[in-house]
Amino acid sequence: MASVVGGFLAPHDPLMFSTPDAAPAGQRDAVSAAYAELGARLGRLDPTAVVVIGADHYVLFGPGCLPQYLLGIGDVDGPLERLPGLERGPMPTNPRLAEHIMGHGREHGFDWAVAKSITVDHSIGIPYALMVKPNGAIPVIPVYLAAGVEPLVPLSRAAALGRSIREAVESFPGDERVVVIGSGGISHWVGLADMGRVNEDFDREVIAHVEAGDIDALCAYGDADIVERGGNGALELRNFVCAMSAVPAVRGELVEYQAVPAWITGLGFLELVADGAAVAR
Amino acid sequence: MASVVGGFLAPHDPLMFSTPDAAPAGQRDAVSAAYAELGARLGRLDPTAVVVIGADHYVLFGPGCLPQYLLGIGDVDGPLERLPGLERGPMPTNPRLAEHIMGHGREHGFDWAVAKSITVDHSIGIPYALMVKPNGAIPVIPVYLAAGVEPLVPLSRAAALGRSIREAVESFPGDERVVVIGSGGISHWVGLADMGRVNEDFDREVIAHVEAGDIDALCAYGDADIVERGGNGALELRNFVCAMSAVPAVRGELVEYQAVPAWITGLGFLELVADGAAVAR
Amino acid sequence: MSIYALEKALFDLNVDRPSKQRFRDDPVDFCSRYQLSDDERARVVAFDVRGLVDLGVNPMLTMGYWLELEGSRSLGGYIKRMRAAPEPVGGK
Amino acid sequence: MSIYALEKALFDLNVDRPSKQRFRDDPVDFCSRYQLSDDERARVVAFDVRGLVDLGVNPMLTMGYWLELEGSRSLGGYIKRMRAAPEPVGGK
Ligand SMILES: [Fe+3]
Ligand SMILES: [Fe+3]
Repeated sequence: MASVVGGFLAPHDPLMFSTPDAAPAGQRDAVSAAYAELGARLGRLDPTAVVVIGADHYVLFGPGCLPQYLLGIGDVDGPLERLPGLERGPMPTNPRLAEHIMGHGREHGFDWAVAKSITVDHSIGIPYALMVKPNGAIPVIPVYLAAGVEPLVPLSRAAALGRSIREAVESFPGDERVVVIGSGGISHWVGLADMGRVNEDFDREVIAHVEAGDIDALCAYGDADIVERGGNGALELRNFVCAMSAVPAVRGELVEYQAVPAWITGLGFLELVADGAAVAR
Repeated sequence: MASVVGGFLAPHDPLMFSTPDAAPAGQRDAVSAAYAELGARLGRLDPTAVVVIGADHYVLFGPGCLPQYLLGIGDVDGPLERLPGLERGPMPTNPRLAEHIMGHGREHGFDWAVAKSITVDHSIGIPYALMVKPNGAIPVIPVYLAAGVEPLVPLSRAAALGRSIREAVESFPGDERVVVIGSGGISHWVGLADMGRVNEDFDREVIAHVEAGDIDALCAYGDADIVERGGNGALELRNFVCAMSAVPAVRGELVEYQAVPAWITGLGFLELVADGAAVAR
Repeated sequence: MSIYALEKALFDLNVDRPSKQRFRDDPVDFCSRYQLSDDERARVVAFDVRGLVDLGVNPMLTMGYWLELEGSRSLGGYIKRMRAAPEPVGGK
Repeated sequence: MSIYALEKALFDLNVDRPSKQRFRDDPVDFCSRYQLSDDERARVVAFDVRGLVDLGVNPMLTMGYWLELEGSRSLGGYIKRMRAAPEPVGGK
């Protein structure tokens, strides 16, 4: 039976690429090591496909069509942004599995918008480059949630969507082993006057909820409260609860946390461990 | 209480504007008179807002983001296409009502994609120009269904969405009188070798179902059957069932039908009469 | 290679002004920006709309790019082309 | 006139190459293509990102257009501008 065998939460901070030297060497090294560790753990899960849940930063979808959530069912390439050290190009795909997730969702009340061709942005391109690609040509299935552009998808709906992804995978004929990555920073103020502020208290609180697998606690945050304490960037918590909900009986394991004001973000790296499964190590 | 006070089904054939003289004068006159009659009936319903349900013709939404259904909640202008005799410009809107339809829908399982600014295409621009605008500055709320670009929204889902629009209107504080227009040709083959064929038998069958208010019969058509008998353009039946479902206890009244091969389309003009209400005449 | 690449190329030719100009200037070069097979590229360049629809391209896209870019820009010409056999171009 | 017109103008400046060029050539003329008030237009032309965010524009758009088009193209400059008071431009 196809199943979701695990997942990860990881940031997608473009400043790691555009101004790598702005951060202290210790933090830089810790962040590099964290991506490498997550990538290694991902490889040991031996996935046949990776669903990466990103957030549009108002560059992919314009004011003429803003979807609540979107699935890439066809060609995928990217990332859109030209960032030093980040290669741009086509990514391997699994259209049959992607179409199955679409169809299963639509039969169960999730009217996925879809992309037949998509050039993903850095929110999918960075975790793909640092965690997936080093493990070989594993197909990627991109998902975008309305996490940065109003009207936002509600946290509870993001969680329901994650469950739908899991149920879809579990009803797919075959032996797919699917890993889900929720892509997002924790506290960060993007384009606001507080840009550069990081709120470690908030970040640690979020991390504790992830470790406990407490999706309900995360869904209980109000958006105004998130923006107040974690900045508009922390609205990407949607991607976390969606990914967590896709992993059966999830609990989180913290791999690394770095508060990096120079990169304007609290960076959390977690593995989402399925069921009572042993942590892949 | 706000309510849906009635509706209409009308075509949006651009050839009426680009090659008016291709059709025989008798048909041309009948079609003009039908739009005028529908416009007059619409005016007598004294609407405060008009929801127009159109179909993307693969010019508004690209392969990077194809929504199942979309609502215009902000600025509206158009039409996009430059057609002789069809003015282009901003249209009056009612953002509060549009946002209410969005919010109500999302609370009830309809995850509307939205447009904050949209330049509508001819599928909304033509009925607007010929039926709404002559009655003054009545706000328009554009809806788009995936009726021409795969993956299509299922007919039954289009019907459910229409019911959701009705329930949303009925829960809106105030005295709005909403009219719903389902925009679409009946049989037409768009861009296919059979372009120019019209299947009057199929068209009359569809019209009979509309007259009877038999949404279930319309939803029972398979897409392959629709394309076989009515062409790919007849997939716009989605717009019909959505509009019908938005009108309480609907029955249809045929105002005009013209099979016009020169304009490649079977053109049906119907009023959707609400409840046991007297036909506005 | 993929119906999606073909559909993206034709969508761009329908709605994107710079893409239309690039195609007018050099259709083969325009096509090189998409992951098309030789056969697919040849059909796009030759306005083989019948062959493209047979491959699965949405006919609104083939009609739109014909009307925008084919020499005659005529609907009659398009229908005639649709009713003829597809071009027997080969290639991978 | 409408936050949506403002957001559309800034979105186009973020992603659309011809729009960027038009803005570089003549920012007032670029703005004339959108239904903006005099005050809104003045803030767009003056890169008054703080004022625009206060009006409700998504800050990813203000940041993006600053980095694409403002002379310095620097994030530090953007943050400094965000922390200053908005321009006191008037107009309807
Ligand atoms: Fe982000
Ligand atoms: Fe149509």
